[in-house]
Amino acid sequence: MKFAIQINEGPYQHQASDSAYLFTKTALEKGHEIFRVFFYHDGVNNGTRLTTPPQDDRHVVNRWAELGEKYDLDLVVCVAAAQRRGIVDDGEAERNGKDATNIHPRFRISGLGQLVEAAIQSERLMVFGD
Amino acid sequence: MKFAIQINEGPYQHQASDSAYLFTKTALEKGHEIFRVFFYHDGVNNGTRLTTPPQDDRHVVNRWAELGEKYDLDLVVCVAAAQRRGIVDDGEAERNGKDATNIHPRFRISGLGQLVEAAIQSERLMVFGD
Amino acid sequence: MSELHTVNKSPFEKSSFASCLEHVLEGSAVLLYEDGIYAATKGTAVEGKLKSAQGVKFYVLGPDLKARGLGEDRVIDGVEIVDYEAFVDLAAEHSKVVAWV
Amino acid sequence: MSELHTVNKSPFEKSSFASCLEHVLEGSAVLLYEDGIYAATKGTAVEGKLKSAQGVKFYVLGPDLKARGLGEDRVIDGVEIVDYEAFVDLAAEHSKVVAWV
Amino acid sequence: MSEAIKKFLYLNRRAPYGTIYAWESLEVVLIGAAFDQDVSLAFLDDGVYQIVKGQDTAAIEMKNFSPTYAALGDYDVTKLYVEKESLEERGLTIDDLMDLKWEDEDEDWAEKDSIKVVSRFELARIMEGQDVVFSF
Amino acid sequence: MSEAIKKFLYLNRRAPYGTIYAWESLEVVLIGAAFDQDVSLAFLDDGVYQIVKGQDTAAIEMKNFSPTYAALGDYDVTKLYVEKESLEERGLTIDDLMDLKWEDEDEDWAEKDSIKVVSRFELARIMEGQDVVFSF
Repeated sequence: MKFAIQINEGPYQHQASDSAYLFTKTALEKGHEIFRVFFYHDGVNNGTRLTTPPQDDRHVVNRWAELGEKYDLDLVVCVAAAQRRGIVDDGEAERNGKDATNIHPRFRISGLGQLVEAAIQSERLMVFGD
Repeated sequence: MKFAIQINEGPYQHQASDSAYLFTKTALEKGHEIFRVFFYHDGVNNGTRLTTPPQDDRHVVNRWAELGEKYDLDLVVCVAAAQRRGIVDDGEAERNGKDATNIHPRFRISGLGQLVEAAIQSERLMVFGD
Repeated sequence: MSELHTVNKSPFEKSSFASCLEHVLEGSAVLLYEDGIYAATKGTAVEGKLKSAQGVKFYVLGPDLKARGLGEDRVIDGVEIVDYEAFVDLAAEHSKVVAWV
Repeated sequence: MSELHTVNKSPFEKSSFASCLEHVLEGSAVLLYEDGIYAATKGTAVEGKLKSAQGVKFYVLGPDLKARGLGEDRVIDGVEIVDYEAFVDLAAEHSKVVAWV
Repeated sequence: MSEAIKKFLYLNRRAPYGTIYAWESLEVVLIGAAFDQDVSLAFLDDGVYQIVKGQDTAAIEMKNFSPTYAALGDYDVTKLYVEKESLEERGLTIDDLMDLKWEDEDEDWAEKDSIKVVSRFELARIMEGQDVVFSF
Repeated sequence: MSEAIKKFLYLNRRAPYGTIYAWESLEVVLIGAAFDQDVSLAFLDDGVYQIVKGQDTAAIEMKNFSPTYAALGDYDVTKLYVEKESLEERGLTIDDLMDLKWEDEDEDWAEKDSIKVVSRFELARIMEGQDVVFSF
């Protein structure tokens, strides 16, 4: 079955990203397809490469990136939500005159249409939030 | 009177930072002293210089920075909370091997002791959260 | 001096307003702001909670009320509508502030 | 096929569990996870809500229960304890998923 | 794409301004309107506060996004279900809500109400009839 | 600094793991212990779930921070007030909580209970007696 995953909260503050990760990983291991993982609202903060959690804790961002690498996942950060919260890639940095980027290379920034398309193309939309 | 301000949530997702800003600005205009503004939990995300909100909306980060400039405020981002969430200054970037920083120059990253000290040194602790 | 308690969440969504009222002592004050302002409005299913709090003075933040389209005429009688200046005064006048976040 | 509803917040802190139950139709299923697992435990002041939901099948996520120190013996009779594999199966088997975030 | 049209429901359960969910949810609705699906919005719980009329955010210095609801009709988003019980619990009536309209192309652009007040049970049935439910 | 000692109360009202507030609050308590203030912790509402014994987070892959509560005694944080009504509403008793102890230097290091179950009214009075209340 084809799933789409929507994540509304950032890493660590809420369990949403953890639950979504475990759901996604389990679904993939069971042979399901993940059409897209869409990071919305504070969920965009899951896509920064600048986090350094304590060594005895999970690394929420890298874990998503590694799962993405293993299964060739489409990890999409919403551009409008990202602009408000300071998640930036090269294109955004150039457009908005920012002197740095913080997006993790395994994620990409794109529009809200990607969420709507994911809901259309997948058979189930799973929402993880606060 | 001497106030300390604690902010537990990031910009835009929750009104906490907005309410704290208006409280702080009003207190200063009324002649009160703000000993420190301490950004904790997701509140650390108020300290990134990479945000670009829509032009017809307020700029939560710059507004704090401008108020800080005008009144010489001590805007402190908690280091432990910042590490988990990817808010980085030059020192943190060096220590944790990060290739970029995103802290706004008007904010500084420091330890949790700064919150405790603020509670001791001020006459009122105001907490804004979810 | 008595305490100032603050509540910023809707009484329909979260239990923080109810919990605050269970811990407020007579002579204390409660300021409702952000989505907490809904607890100060008339004719709701939770109106009785505020009304039955004995000896507690209630304030509601006007700017948050106005933002949400609720006029002053909708505020429960006896609840005082205040602005940010008065919010600062209330925090200064009470012995401490307890945030029911 | 019926719907799967998910609730991830404590019934003591937020109204999402109560609201979910008010909108669940007979024959549907509800999965409780994260802080939502507390709604599935015995002897609480809100236990009656789950018990009185007619014709609704309840599931609770074991990993979240275990994390919070609550043993399987604390779960209300009739609520099925599931793991992440079963969570995925439930999402696939039902016609859609409604998240009461 | 030759996909069948899906029935989309946006579930609005949060008050405006205290959190951004209401606004960013509305942004999805506007973008989603371009995808030609069968779109409905449900306002229940504190979500009914989103469409209360007379919102004025000047004093909290936040953007007032409520005028955007009036534009939904132009985007062919014309089914806004408001739960009766949620209104009543909050001491609100339909007169407290914005007067949201759309023009029916098939009836010589006759102006029609977008808001339909439904009972809790009717809303549960409406939810049951959807293919996808968005929550924010 | 020649400041007078202040009475600090940490208000714990949230369940663990669903959000990080419980854990990051505990981090403040540990750091704050070095400042030699008069520290108390209050567990009420869902906060009582923070100190339920037997927490095992392996299957959700999060860090189990509950053992840290047992270290509080070593930091001279010895006053943990747990609200009776909050326990009862959740079907919990003191036996469901971790057995938290501290050693009393003044009584030949006698082991004493850190947890004290108090009524809602007693807790309200304890809150009243504080100088600073931290909320997370």
